Amino acid sequence: MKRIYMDHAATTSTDVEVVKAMEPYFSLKYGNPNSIHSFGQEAREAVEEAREKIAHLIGANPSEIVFTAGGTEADNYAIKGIAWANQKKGNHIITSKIEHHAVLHSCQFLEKQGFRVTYLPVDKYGLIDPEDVKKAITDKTILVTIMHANNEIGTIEPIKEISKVVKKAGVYFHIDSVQTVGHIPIDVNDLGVDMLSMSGHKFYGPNGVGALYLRKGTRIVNLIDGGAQEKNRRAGTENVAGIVGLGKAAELAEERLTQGKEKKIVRLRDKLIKGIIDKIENVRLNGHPTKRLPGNANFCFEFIEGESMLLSLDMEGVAASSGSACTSGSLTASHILLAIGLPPEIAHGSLRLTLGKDNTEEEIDYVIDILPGIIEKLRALSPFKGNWEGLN
Amino acid sequence: MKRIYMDHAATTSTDVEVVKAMEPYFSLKYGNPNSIHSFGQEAREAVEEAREKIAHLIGANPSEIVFTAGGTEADNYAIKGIAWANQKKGNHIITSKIEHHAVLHSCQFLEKQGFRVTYLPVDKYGLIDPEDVKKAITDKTILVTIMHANNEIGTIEPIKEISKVVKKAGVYFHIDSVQTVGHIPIDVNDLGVDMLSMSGHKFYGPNGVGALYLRKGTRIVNLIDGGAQEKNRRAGTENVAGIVGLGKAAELAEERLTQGKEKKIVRLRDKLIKGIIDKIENVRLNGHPTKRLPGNANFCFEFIEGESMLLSLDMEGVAASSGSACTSGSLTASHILLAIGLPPEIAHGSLRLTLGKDNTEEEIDYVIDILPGIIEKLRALSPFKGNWEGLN
Amino acid sequence: MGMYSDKVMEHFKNPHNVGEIKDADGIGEVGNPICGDIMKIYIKVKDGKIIDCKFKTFGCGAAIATSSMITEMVKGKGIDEALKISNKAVAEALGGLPPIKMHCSNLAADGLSKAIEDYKQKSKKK
Amino acid sequence: MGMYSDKVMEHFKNPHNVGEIKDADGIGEVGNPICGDIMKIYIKVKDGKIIDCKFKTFGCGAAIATSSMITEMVKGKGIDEALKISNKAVAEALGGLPPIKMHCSNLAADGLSKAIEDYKQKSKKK
Ligand SMILES: Cc1ncc(COP(=O)(O)O)c(C=O)c1O
Ligand SMILES: Cc1ncc(COP(=O)(O)O)c(C=O)c1O
Repeated sequence: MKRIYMDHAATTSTDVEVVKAMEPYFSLKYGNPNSIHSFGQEAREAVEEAREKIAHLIGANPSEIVFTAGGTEADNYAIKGIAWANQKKGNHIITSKIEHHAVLHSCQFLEKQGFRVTYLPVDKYGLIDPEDVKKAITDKTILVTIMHANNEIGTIEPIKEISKVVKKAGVYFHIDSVQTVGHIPIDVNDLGVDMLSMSGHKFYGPNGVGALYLRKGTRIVNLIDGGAQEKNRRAGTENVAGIVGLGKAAELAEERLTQGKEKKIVRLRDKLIKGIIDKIENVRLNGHPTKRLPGNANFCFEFIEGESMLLSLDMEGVAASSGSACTSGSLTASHILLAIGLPPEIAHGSLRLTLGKDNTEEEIDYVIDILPGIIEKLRALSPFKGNWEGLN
Repeated sequence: MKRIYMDHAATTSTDVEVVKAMEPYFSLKYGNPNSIHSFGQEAREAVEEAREKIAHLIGANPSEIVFTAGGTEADNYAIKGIAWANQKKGNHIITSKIEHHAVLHSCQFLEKQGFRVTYLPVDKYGLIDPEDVKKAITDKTILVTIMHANNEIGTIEPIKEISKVVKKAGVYFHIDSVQTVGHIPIDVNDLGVDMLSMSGHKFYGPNGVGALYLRKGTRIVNLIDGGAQEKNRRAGTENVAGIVGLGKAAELAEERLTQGKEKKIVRLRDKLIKGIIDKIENVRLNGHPTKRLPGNANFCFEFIEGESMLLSLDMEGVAASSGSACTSGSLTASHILLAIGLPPEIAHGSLRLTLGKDNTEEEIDYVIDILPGIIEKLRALSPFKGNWEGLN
Repeated sequence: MGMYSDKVMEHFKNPHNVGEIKDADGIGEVGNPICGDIMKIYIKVKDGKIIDCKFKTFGCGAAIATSSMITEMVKGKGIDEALKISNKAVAEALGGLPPIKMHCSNLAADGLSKAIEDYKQKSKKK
Repeated sequence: MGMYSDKVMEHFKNPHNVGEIKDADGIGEVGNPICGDIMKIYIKVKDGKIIDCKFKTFGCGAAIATSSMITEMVKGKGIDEALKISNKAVAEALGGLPPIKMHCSNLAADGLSKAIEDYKQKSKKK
């Protein structure tokens, strides 16, 4: 059976060119970049070259890039680091209700340490209102952290507009760009952000490596203490091969963006959305119709539950994801779907199909073809028929 | 020119078998282990298999292994996590003066947060006295963190003896085993420790991946918050390939240890030490003569400085390291060499040669052969001749 | 490979006894839409024996498979015997469930108990 | 490749003017053993011109190369001209130094200044 991967928001395959770039740094050029000898110096060069590529992709200066072990660490570092470094100035942080757990749980950790956090609401599309940010800022606010685009429903937030109100108030602004870096054009100066998190495995780089863009002059305390690596900003022997892979992934992403390759993905996504909405009843699209990530399609199918859809799709060779409780290891449906106003029983019936650079027209056709049958079969098992009657 | 690598304490090459084991998890089996579909499930299996191998190497239960991005993160997690989780019980931590910066700087971070830290002295060999640990414990002590073996001078600490006094006091005991895992036999129950840090790139695994052994029931707060990965103990999409590599490295290390392969390294090390001490004047061996890591040889050559030795050796194809200020990016000589009582000017003249599994007898002969000439040449440049006269 | 045992997947793929029993002697409903699981178990009883059992389930793979499994397990059993079937027994009959599913989606035996209770209530009234 | 420029490595490999001048007209010592750098610069002066310059250095590659470089730079220069040589100029003549070395091992010009000062003091006494 052909396997079709439509879960690119969860992780992407590592590009074969990326793997090729990494390979010499395992068993051949394996020096520690902090060593003076030639083994060390060749590793050091590779790390700095990668730093330049990452910086270039987002319009930053190489010295403003700090390598991390992924998006989660970058988020933790930005949020906790700013809080610890600026607590004399204030103890208030602003974020939204639809952030990734890496951000939400970092904020909750800080709440236990005595910080105060405002969780802004979103509209039915998942959009944050810059006016709400403005109203939430007090003289104790030290950080605003908002995601660039949502991992589940794909909505792209109005970062530039939010930046205006945040910068006017003289507050640090961090964005979680894990879902956008490499997928849409980004310029940190144009966006007006002080910090930006990214993660390699979301744009065809390796797992376990990411970066935090840290604008020059930003007051921050380390999350991971130890050696003097990364100019004393992030300790630990550098993941040389991983960093080289991240750099290569950035280079390839920049090429694709320059060539407008994401347009093909947008076209396939729109075809997928139309095909599903047209062929299936009691379905809704989640997220914004146009302000959304190129590859993201997210639906709720009423009267059935998400995991059962995933299993059924997997049996037909299609890899997808869902915001149902059962797929997250928690007991409640996705906080994101609840935040856009969906009742829990509907949120449990969500299906996320996220396309990548290698998905084909045929694959889209196949999914549009098989999905109606799957939904029908599962609905036949459901105690709800065309309405939620009987639901207490 | 043949290149000879004798800096295995800094980092090791990734074993080609490890790289082979990792390869499928980049571009083929690239799923996110948290995904329900088949791509995710095959990644999940690989992660759990690696966990079993790591656990087996150190006599732990797989559920007690938490993957991290390396030794530094594991140290930070253990120390900060225990401190935050147990601050109601007490605010006192005990460590030593010769710990790695990952431990020392984590402790210093906690001091800024209001914790109190005792830094125990060591004797001239770098040994910690269990009696000193006992005396330092108060009813406010919540953690003792001591390194298993020192990264610079190779001294192996009396962990079992220290454990006895720590456990008697009902205090958590963490050891930094970054330099020992895979190099000497380890059993966490025999040693009597609650936590143990390891790092892949120190035993022929990949960079950027490590683990913390966390004894069941240990009260700890997360360092990195976010998703529910690693049973809610360490967030972030798993570095699948890296974890698989770490597992394979553990498996190979266990094989070598079972076969007693480290004995060859000990023999070469002792030959190297004897050769150098016999042929060069005004040199001393640092660390304990027998209680030391199989691969570690560390010397001080008087009247010359470490970096100049490294450059000279590098010109002859030999990769080594030093505890001189110039090689660490700091302004003072290694805190470890100072802690064993060396005056700074002598500490600056240190040279560390750390052997690995692939070093040969010929390589040892070569180093013994060329080193006297290098030392002689550098001493000819030195204003000090056979004594430190004139040094103010 | 996969999070579920083969037996679970078998029942998920081809669930047994799906449907309602129009003139059921007992109906049991368990679950919670917040959790994403609602099971409805229908039984038909004759001479103290369960002669038919059907289900409808809104829920994950484990919820569907356990529902299907219990309908098989009870057929022909006396109601007292049927009451003894535990959620754990259902999971075991399926070759085990992932730990995370043991508490949340493994409710079919509770649904059956409720259906039997409902039957008992109804019989009393008669 | 490498942390140092080719020029630095050249001077490190084959340092110029190593040694002491027994009857030096001025000697300058800079550096700090705590830092791991001590330079001794010896000069011979004739008619206000530096006619010979030698060094001995305990220190890293940068310390040795800058010492070697300055001994080359000053030979034949008038002492006032020689005093104008800055540490920065020495680093530049070497094709640059790594940033971390700019402040700590780049002291040769200071050593030379001290040697010239020493010479001036001694000449006054004569
Ligand atoms: C929006 C967002 N933030 C953060 C993360 C965490 O990134 P990582 O898994 O690399 O730690 C993810 C993905 O998991 C994400 O989608
Ligand atoms: C004793 C010791 N602890 C901790 C570390 C840090 O490990 P890593 O570089 O993997 O973060 C090292 C090596 O750098 C070490 O030698």
